[in-house]
Amino acid sequence: MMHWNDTLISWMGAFVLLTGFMTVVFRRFGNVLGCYRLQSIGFALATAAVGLDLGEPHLYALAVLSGVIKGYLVPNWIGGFARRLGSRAEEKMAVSPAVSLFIAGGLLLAAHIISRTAVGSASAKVDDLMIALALLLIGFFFMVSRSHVLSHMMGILFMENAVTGAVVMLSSGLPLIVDLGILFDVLVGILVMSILVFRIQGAFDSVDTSELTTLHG
Amino acid sequence: MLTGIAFAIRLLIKIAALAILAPLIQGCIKQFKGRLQGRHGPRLLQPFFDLIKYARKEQVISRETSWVFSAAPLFSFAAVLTAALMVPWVDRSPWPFPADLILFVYLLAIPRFMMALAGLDAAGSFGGMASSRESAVSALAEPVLLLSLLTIALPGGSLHLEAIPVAANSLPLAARAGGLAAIAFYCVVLAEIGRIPVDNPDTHLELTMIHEGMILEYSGPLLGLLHFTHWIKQITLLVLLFNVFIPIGMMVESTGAWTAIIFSALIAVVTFLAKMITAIALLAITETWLAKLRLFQMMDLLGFAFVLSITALLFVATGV
Amino acid sequence: MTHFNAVEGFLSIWTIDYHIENDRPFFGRVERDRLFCCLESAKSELGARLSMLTARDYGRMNDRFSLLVILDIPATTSYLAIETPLPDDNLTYRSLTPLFPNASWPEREIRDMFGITACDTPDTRPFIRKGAWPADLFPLRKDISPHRAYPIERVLLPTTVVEGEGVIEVPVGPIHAGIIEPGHFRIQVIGDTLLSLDAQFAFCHRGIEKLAEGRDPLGALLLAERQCGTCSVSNTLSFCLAVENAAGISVPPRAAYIRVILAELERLYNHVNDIAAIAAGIGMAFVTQQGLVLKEELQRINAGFFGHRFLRNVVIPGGIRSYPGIDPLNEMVELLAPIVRRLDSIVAVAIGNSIFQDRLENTGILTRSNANELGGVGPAARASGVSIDTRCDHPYDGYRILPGFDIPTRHECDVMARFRMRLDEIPTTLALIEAAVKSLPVVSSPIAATIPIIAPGSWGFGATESARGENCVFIAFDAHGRIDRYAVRTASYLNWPLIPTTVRGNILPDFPLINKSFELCYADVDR
Amino acid sequence: MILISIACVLLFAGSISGLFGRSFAISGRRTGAILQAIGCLALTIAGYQGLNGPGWESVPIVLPHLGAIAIGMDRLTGLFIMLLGIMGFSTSLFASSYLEHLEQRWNFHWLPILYGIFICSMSGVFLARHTILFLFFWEMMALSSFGLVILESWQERNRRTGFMYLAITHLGAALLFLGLLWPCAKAGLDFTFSGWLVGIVSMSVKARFIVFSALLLGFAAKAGLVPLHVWLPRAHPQAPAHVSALMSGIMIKTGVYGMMRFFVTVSPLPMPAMWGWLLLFAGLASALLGVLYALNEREIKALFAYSSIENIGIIFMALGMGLLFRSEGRYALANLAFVAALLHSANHALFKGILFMGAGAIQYRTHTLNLDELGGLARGMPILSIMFFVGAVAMSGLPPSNGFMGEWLLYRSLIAGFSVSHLSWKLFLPLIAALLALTGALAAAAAVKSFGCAFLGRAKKVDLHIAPDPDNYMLSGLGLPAFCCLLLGFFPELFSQPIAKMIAEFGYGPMPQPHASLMWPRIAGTEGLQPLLIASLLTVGLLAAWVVLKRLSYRKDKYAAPTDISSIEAIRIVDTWNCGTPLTERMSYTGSSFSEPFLVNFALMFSPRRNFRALGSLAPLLPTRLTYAIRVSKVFEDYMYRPAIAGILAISHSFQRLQAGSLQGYLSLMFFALIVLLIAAK
Repeated sequence: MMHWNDTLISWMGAFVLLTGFMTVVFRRFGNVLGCYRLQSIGFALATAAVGLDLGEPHLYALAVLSGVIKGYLVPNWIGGFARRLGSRAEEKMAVSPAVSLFIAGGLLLAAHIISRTAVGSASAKVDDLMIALALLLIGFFFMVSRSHVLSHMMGILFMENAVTGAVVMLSSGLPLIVDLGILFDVLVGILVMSILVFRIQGAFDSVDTSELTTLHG
Repeated sequence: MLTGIAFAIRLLIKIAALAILAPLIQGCIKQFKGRLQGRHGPRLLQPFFDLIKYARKEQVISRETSWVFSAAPLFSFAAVLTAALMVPWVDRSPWPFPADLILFVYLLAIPRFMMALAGLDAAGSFGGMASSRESAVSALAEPVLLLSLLTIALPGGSLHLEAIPVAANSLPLAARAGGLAAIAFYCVVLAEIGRIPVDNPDTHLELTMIHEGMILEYSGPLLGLLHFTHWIKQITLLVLLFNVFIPIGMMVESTGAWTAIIFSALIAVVTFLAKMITAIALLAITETWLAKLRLFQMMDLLGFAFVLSITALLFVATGV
Repeated sequence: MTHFNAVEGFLSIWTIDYHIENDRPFFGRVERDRLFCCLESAKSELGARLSMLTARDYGRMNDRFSLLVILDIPATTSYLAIETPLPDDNLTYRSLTPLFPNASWPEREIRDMFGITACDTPDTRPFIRKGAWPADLFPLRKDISPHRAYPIERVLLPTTVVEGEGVIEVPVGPIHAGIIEPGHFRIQVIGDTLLSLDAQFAFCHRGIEKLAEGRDPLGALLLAERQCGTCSVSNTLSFCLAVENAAGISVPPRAAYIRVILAELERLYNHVNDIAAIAAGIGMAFVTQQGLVLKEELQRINAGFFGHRFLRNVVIPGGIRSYPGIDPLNEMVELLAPIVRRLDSIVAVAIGNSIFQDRLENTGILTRSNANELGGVGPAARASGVSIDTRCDHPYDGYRILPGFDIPTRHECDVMARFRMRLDEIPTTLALIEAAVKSLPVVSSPIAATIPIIAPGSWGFGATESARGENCVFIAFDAHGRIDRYAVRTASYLNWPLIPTTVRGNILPDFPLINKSFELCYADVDR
Repeated sequence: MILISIACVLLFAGSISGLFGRSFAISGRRTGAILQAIGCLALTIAGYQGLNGPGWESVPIVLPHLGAIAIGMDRLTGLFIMLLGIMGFSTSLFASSYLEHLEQRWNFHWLPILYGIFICSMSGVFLARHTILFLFFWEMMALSSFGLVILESWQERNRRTGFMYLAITHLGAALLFLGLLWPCAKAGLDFTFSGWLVGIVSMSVKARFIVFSALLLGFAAKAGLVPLHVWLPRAHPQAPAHVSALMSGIMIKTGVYGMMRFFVTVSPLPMPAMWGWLLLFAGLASALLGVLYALNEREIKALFAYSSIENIGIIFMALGMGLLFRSEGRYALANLAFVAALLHSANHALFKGILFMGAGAIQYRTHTLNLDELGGLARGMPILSIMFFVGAVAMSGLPPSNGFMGEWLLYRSLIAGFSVSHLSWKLFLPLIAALLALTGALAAAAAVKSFGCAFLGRAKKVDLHIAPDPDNYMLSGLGLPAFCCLLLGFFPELFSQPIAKMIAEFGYGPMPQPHASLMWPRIAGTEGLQPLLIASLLTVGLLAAWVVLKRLSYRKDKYAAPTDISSIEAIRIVDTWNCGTPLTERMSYTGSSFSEPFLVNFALMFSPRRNFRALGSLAPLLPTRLTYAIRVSKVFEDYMYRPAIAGILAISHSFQRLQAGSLQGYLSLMFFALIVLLIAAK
């Protein structure tokens, strides 16, 4: 019988993977944002569970901090910002949702193979690494398959989530200051990107990158 | 001889329970859904009254129909009943009965096949429309149904439905694979029993019907039989969902002291009822919370369920 | 006044004789053979929109029939009526459909009811006649009694089939599974892909126009009120405006404000109902049920303050019959605000649901050019970027005096735009009600002007904005002050032809949703 | 041996009527067909004996250089001969009436001749124990079926189809020549099967790979495995229905027979797992593509032809599973998979026979096979519809039909692969099982489409009054396989036990126990189906519901006078609900409309291009004419064959340029050739 926080970690792993799959299905920005919110909360819970498992109090702090920032502040921020841009449904999906789903499944398989060769198939960390790697790849695929600038931003956020998740799962977290640094970095990144997006919209009347194919002086 | 009699008694008890619970659950879902929407909702026993009403009505049959029309409800009923008897309800002791998982999935395909034919039989476009939609939806649902159950059954090595929980020997829902497979299975259950977001059971709007479209031409006792069949299918799938993924409280083997058996049976029945209440709440909330998906976005929902069950399979295959 | 001069110049060129009076539509008489060219020029020079096309039977020996075209000249606040006498031996005219595609239905109807044929029209099928009376009998002619019964046959009109292997037809209606009015939609589909739609109506034609003939205005009022349930106020108001127009009177200020309140109350409960109906179209039961609760509350307010759930029996020619007084009306305004707030919270649930968004967005796109060419009106047209609203374009009653209000438009053109359009209009409606109640004079002035004896042969025209768009009434009186011709053209009649252009290429299960996003009235066509 | 000779004599006797011209063939149609049917009966008995009893081998002729031309009978041959016999018997009976509507053709007399040769050559393929003889019969079979396919050769399209068939079948045969004769040559020009075996054992791994690849391609081309399937959906619908039934039922199974004979029974050789995976995935691709294209077909016979590709895919999946298990040394499971392959071969032969003959009967009565034009036949042809229904149920693999029993075994063996501790096995095999379920559901949809659009609803362009049930000959031709389908559904061990014995005789592992029908109650701890139990439960449920309903339906109305007949049976016949409008035949669902949701869902596969036009002067608003057309792409034809053919044509064109006609040109060519030769010879 697994210990209950093992179960929690295991569940949260499955849960964040689920949110990863959901992101590629949804055409609509609001849903993607919702997925990000859920995923961040899932990661925060997993972090807390790992902290409990290892008795590392700084992981609790990280869990609370990242839960609040990435599960509440950042999505709200981006949501308001999307409303101001007046973005509607993401209509131009290069790949249909069903096909993207199967591609995401394939990425999971690839992640499994990579993580097996990386950690060795006997290690218990295989699955955790696999999930994190799969989320990273799915985030990247998400960026590739969409043309909206906001989606690109979301893709980066997903990848960041995956990276921090992998760090926590694999090495029980770096010193708190490093994690905080990463968090801060993300916040600044979003700030810069959001300013850029407004500039792009001002200049081109569109934030669809598939229309931004010619260079402007 | 003794096992034969015991088997017959168990069979009869199960049939009686089906006859009572299947309409009752339908009534509960409708009532609860009504409450959630701010209505009073129909009476809990309304499905029984409906059945009695249908039994008393005369039959109105289209002149365009052939033998398929009358045969389809009978075939569907027989298949669904057989499938329903295969699913363990309160006890996990071996059932002297081919409770094979693949057989179960294929038995559930019989009503779809027959009703799709019956929909085409009356020569109207609504029936045909519903048949073609049902075929398209079920084609996507069937692999997920099989795969999500397989992910739970495979590690144990047995494909017998009552052996699945025993083989897993713990709470499948607690593991990653079990959780993902349960979500996938629930998506398929929604599609199979024609509930929102796949089909709207309350509509008779001509152009959006799936299940209601196929039974549009039926009336009187045959319509009653079809509804009853559908309710049996509904309760069977719900029981399967809960008993496979949360096999808590089920009776294991009827050996030991007299009182112990009675006690465990009592516990099993109570947990069973609790599971059913949860199922009712789950369905009613889902139906109130969601709206009907666009017809061709069903592909996305079922594809999502399929990928989830593949992921579950990956976890199972790697043995975590 | 330059627009005014332009119209006058136009009339002087094309017409035999013309009249220009204040507060009445411009009127001109045009020869039959010049009619098409005249309208062509009106369309290109004045930007005219076809508002109404009908015919008259004067019942005399010579020059018995004439064709009546009423145009909306958007640049002016007035309409332009053009009458064309037809020779008795040759009741034909050149079809106006190539010019105004929305003339197709009235042309078919005129052929059924008067036996006046449009030449070269693309659609030669009957419109009203469904085999219920012989083909050589024309009910709106004066020599036909309204009280004759004919054996009814069940006949469906032929439809344009889509050529191609495997294409099938889906008939929807006239008898539906739900409690819906009788309309027949013949849909050509391949699988679930909708290829074309043919809408057929008038399965329950009641002959209201015929029944009104020979009645006095108060007698015909009952008919106008009961033509349709949900547009009762608007239809009555149009009727009263037409009668007042013919009599040359205007209503007292109190009546004018109360009429605005009534019209807006009607709009309010209709919009709430339409919002619930759209949610029902995608099976979103919670929003549907809650929306219907609000609609019921609004209708109870109607009944409580004006005595009728559909606001009947209040508007009469010359003014209104009664009203509850200022204090109760203030109380009513306070009751409305919380209902609208609750509506907002319910709608927020719907709009926040991604399935809801997915179903509504990009579904049933009514392009702006289609809406323009087919002369769409009301929220449906405004949701496609056509800024058209009778309350602004041709203000009547209290709308003339109330301070300016904004008419929102949207540009997404889809079901979601039509859904949001109704939401957008509700604040305007509330503001109008509030402003009307505030401006209501306290002094006890009369609430209805007396209708003088109407001059023989005079006619009037009235147009109001209902929840679905512009409703028009044309009334002509005979020598005894009784109604000689009562012609109605409602918003539904103009907007129904929009739907086939909207649904093409959508999937079949979305058709009910698109239909509900227009939420048009069948009874207004089967009048 | 004697039975085989009798069969051959009778089959040729039946063909004699064709030898004396068309008019004689017409008058001798029935006699000839019945003679051939009796011949097939003899084949059935011979096959039954072979399947159950000891085999035999005999050498009728000994030729110089080629050695003893042997024929022989063992269980494997017996199985296929028996199937051929059953199906031949049914098709001959069927043909005795069915051929009537073909009598107007100028080349009618060729039909019985080619048909006799066709059956004989197929039995020759199964019986041959000598590679040259095998290849001789193989070619005979190809040529006679080619003749049957191009009988309607006055149409250019048909001739092209025929030549395409001939081209692919010859390509396959050429590969078979390589794969069969090279090992024999290695073994010192011993052309018997045992000589082939000796040769293959002595070959290097690389050479063996080439031999097996050649054999696989040759047999797969005959079986119609994707991507070598393109000929099948064109050739099968074009032949007369009874010939299509034999081609789909038996002829493509010669590929399966060849695989079993040369891949599975080669005892000492360990086959690498690669072959298993290859067959498994090729089979899966065939199954999925076949059923998807079947769904999209509007012609019944073409639909069934694609369904044959699907079923061949399923059979090859089972073969692949068998080879996979063997490569792991799991012989018991491998044997189970082979049983699945052979049982499904038998099942497919039976139900596809019903379906093709049913299509023939439809064509015989209505002169069309277009599902968009048919409909409502079930009321005129109730018996035919019931038989067709049995076929459709078996095609969908629903219990308790024989189709389910075969597929169930395949599922079992796929899922049993989970016990092998390779990740790829654990991951891919359950996934393939799920895709097999997808195939099954799609096959059910295709069956609904074929049965529903032809027999139910309303006819679109066909006058139903001229479509009563066909005569007893045709019905009995369909009835025999229909009966066999049900019989095998209830008692699959009738076939599976001898097949299991046969597999066990290959010498690997224990005898598989595929079905245990009559276990009551279940023996504790066993996994398995009890088909008879399922069937009886289904029947009990059915009967119970029926009895209750009958009681309710015949309840007397208490308000009506007792003499009123209508009051006794409380059933009222009315029009179909059509929203208050009269029902027209345009409202009955067509095949194209039925499969439209699949086109949308699997758009990636079909890439449908729709063309909808609204015409008229006021076109988008008030169109006066509307047209619709759709074109669906076929992956392998559009992206593999067409470019390949275009490439070959381009190359040959460029070679044509060499034929410039100028003397200097030829001389310089010869000069270059000389130089190249000199360099090469150095």
